[in-house]
Amino acid sequence: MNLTFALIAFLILASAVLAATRRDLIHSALLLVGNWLGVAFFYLWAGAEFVAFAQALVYVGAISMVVLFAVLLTRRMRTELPLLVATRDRVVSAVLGGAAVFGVLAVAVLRTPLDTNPAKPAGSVSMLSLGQQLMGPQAAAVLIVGVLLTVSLLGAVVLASSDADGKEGAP
Amino acid sequence: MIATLPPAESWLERFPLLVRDWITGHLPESLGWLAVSLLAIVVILAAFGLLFAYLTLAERKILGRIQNRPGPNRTGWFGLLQPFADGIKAVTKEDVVPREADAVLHFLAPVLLVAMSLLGLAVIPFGRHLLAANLEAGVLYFFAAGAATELAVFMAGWASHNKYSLLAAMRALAQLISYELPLLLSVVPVVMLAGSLSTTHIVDAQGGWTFGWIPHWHVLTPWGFAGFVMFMIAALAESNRSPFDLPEAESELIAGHLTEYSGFKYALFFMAEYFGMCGLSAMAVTLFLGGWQAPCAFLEFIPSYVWFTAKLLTLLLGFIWIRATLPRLRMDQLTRLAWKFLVPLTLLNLANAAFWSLSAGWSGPMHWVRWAIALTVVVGPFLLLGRALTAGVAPRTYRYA
Amino acid sequence: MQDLSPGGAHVRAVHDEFHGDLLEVSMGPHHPSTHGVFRMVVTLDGERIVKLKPVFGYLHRNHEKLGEGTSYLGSMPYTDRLDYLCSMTNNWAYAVAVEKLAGLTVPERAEYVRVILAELTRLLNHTCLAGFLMQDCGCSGTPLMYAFREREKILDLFESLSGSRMMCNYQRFGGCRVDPPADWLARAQTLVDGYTAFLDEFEALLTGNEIVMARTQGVGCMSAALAVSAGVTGPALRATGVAHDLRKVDGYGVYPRFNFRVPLGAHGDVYDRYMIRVLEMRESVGILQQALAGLPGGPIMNPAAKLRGFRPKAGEAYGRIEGPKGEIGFYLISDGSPNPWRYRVRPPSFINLTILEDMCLGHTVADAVIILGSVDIVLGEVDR
Amino acid sequence: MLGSGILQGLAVTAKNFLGSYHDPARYTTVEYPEVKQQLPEAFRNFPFLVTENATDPMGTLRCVACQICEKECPPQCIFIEKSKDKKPDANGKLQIYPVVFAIDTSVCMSCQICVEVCPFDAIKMDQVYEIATTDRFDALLLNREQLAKPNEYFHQIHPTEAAEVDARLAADRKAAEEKAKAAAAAKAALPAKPAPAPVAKPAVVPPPTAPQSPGPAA
Repeated sequence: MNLTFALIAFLILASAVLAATRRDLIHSALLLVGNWLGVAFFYLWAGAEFVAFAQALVYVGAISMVVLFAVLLTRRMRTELPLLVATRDRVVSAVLGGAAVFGVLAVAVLRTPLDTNPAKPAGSVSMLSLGQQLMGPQAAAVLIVGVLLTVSLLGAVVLASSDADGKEGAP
Repeated sequence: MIATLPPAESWLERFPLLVRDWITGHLPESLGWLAVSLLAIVVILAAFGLLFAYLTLAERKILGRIQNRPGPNRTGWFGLLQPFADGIKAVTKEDVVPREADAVLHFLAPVLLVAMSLLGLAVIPFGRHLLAANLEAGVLYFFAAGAATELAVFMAGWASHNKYSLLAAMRALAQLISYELPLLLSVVPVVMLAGSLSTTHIVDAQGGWTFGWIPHWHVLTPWGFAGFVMFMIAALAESNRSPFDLPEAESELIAGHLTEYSGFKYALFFMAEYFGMCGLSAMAVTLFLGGWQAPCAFLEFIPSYVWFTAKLLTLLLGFIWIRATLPRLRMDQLTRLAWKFLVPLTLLNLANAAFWSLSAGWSGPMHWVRWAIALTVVVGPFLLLGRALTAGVAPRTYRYA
Repeated sequence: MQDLSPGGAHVRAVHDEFHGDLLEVSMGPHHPSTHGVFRMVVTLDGERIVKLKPVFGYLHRNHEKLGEGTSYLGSMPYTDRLDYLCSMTNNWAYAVAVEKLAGLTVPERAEYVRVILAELTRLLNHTCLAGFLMQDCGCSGTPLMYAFREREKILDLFESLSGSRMMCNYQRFGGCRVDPPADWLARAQTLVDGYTAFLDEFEALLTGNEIVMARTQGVGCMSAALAVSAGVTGPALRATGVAHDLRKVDGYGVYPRFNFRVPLGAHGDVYDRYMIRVLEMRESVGILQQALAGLPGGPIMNPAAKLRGFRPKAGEAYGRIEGPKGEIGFYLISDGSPNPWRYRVRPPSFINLTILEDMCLGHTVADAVIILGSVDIVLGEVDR
Repeated sequence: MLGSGILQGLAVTAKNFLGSYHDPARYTTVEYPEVKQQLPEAFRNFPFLVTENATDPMGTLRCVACQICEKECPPQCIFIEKSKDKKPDANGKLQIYPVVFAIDTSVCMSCQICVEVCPFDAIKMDQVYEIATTDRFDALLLNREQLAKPNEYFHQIHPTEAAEVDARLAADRKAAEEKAKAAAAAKAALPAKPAPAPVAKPAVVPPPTAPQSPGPAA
């Protein structure tokens, strides 16, 4: 099983590194999709079937489209993309930003009380219990996330429609 | 299995299992699981490969007959060897890759497309005992596997470096964003009522008959019928079939994302389109048409996989029939149909299904009230939203000079 | 990349920083829905058209210059090849011009036969056009095949009368080449009797179809003023509500004897153009019934007409008729020699096509295809 | 209601699907190489030269190389070279004959004008349509040997017109004989007008009551 894990880790890391270094935005976006797929494989490997499929469905199926759409709609094809010089400031700020995100995530993971007793492997979480958890104890979190997404969606609609009013005359 | 099991299953019903056991019986115990998996893969590939081959022929024949012409009839008896002639032609044709194309993506797109459209078939229960992978989240898996198909269409369009293909790629993206949502939302009521994402449970939940001849299929309930129709509309869009074949659009974009493909890669796209069509139809059968369940109690002697195949073929013929009849929608009309019509209706349908589930205990005259309410929730919004959608579009009367 | 040259005054500012790059797509000459070798250079903003430049001439074959070097009779088969769907009406328009030039009269029977053939041609052309239009809309061939099924029946009639399905070369100066025999007339009667049923079925397939209506209504609108100023004729003009039908205006031939109406549209969009054609077909069926019923006897050719050594006196003439696509006219100047000194065609589809950009601006690529389809062009006539 | 038009359309296509199995008015396809459509008598495709006698085609061509068709042919696809000498035709009369008579079928548009202008009924429209060759140059340039086809063939493909032409030619011949006889006998009487007016010829179908009547102007 460790070999599988190593392969998945390699897939995730390699696609991430490649995505970050590609000059072609579309390639980067597609590599990002590969990365997300790798994460989905990881979930599958870890036994979280539902989360894995949800990850694939949402990220590979939908988010990737949004990213690609955004890339295409900015209308800068790869030939016109200026070659950005990797200055020291850029490198430092990128590393700092990445480290900060990593730090937050690491602290969050480490501070969560997890049962890591290898003698007693956690039984696979059934979807029913997952749903009950989300609708019961965690309902507040779900609601807040939902409201946040709705607000951002509405904001996007408002932004887009104000543009459309002036520009689009045809049916 | 619920109480729908006949007391003793006929040997026809168990026939696939017997064959499987006979084959695996020749192998050592340790290789058994591998053999079973491989067997499932081989059977699905062979069965759907053949179905694909003859579906192309059937489509051309039926399209021909609908258009009052014979269709392919030169290769073999009634043109029955036509798919193989087409296959040989596709394989032996030169594979042209434009110099400017993104060679890697250009190659990957058809491969990814076929792979992804095949994956979904693993969770379809083709018969009482015919299921490749019984996953707890089977329905979710199916849609997760199918989600990447439009991504492949986008890759094909973008990698071709052709203006028409690029337009097709944009259309593919917009179409996917629009139709993934109604497709999933129309499935949610089924999952809600079955209380499970497992395809076997969903089929089992539709077992049994009232009076022995009215099956308990979801399609025979108001919410189920609405869900089925909306699922099929979204499925047409998902599988890029007419009237939603906008990425391909031969009269506008020549062949869209396929413009720069030839030979075997083109055949792969074709194959993927039919696999996708088969997969979505099979899912529709599973979710709404009772899967492999027989329509009447006395018809149970016919094996379950025959029933499944019959239902699947009926839906596929529906795809062909619709293709022969309807013109193509425009991109903005397509997205409008999705967002202003299908999404609200699927959401309402969700509420309708919830009501149906809660009112399951109503009996006597309340039974009729239940039906009346559920029908109103289906028909009312359909009429209202339909009127809003087709506002300003109506048959006209003309004056004469 | 984008020029704001003449004709682009109504184009929205192309250099719009916010909108960034525009995509210039060359649709045609090898495009499945440009109806031949026609090219549209389309500038797209997303899928929306901000500029459209029609490019003609891929099928130019010197028709008018050839006409000046060929005898009057020799140009007749060439007119078949202008609008190759409507050779009968092309023949007639040319014959009208030459008859005017030479002062020939046409026997009554020939006039009736001409009306019958012209209305059959109208049926043929409009049926095909509707089929092509729906093909452009994305139907998988079904309306087109139905249209062609009926067209074949009309072409069979043409073939058994004139010897050729499309290149009929049937009209002559002062009459018609062949007198239609009784069994031919009976076959024509059968076809005409069955045509309304076909139209009903065709309309059931398309006219009320929500997708067809959504695709065609409000698309490619043409105002009556624009249509008149651009010289648009035929169903495209009548779809804008202008009552201009040469069969009524000129009353040429024996048309004044028939009772028929001219349908008029109100919006001038693709749907109106389609519907006007369908309604015109129904009127044509009525004309055909009347013409077949009232067909008189007598000679089919004016005996004074000469075939060899035909030399009209010096002068000029313009003959026009209401072809299925609009006013098809021939302008001839004779200097008394066997060839016309000047030979000029007024092709309806070319002139109707000149305002293509005005109809397409602001619509999408998909619309441009059906707008082009609804104009009803035949490239043989556009490029000549 | 939304969808009613679509359902109506589906009904039409279903009707046509079923109709294509039993209704010949719908299913009009003729499966070409096996089944060939009955050609109408008027059908025309490429000209041929009429010979009176199948055993001696070059000796009995009706063509007298008058070159009218060459002049009138709109795409100018006919090439004729007159003979220097004269040979007796089918009637025994001495005539100029074409040494070269070639039609470039890659140029010919089958317009029938050569047939209409020919005063001797020497060139007629054929009905061949399977004319594909592997050589697009020489094989499409037909010389007089390839163009010559006997009068019986003309009778086969255009029976009505051929009968009418034969009747007219017989009448002409008779008139000519009478004229010659009269000329020999009296040399004074004015005989009937010899040649028919060309405009009269295209009347392919004679009135049903008189199937073998000569042209109206004869």
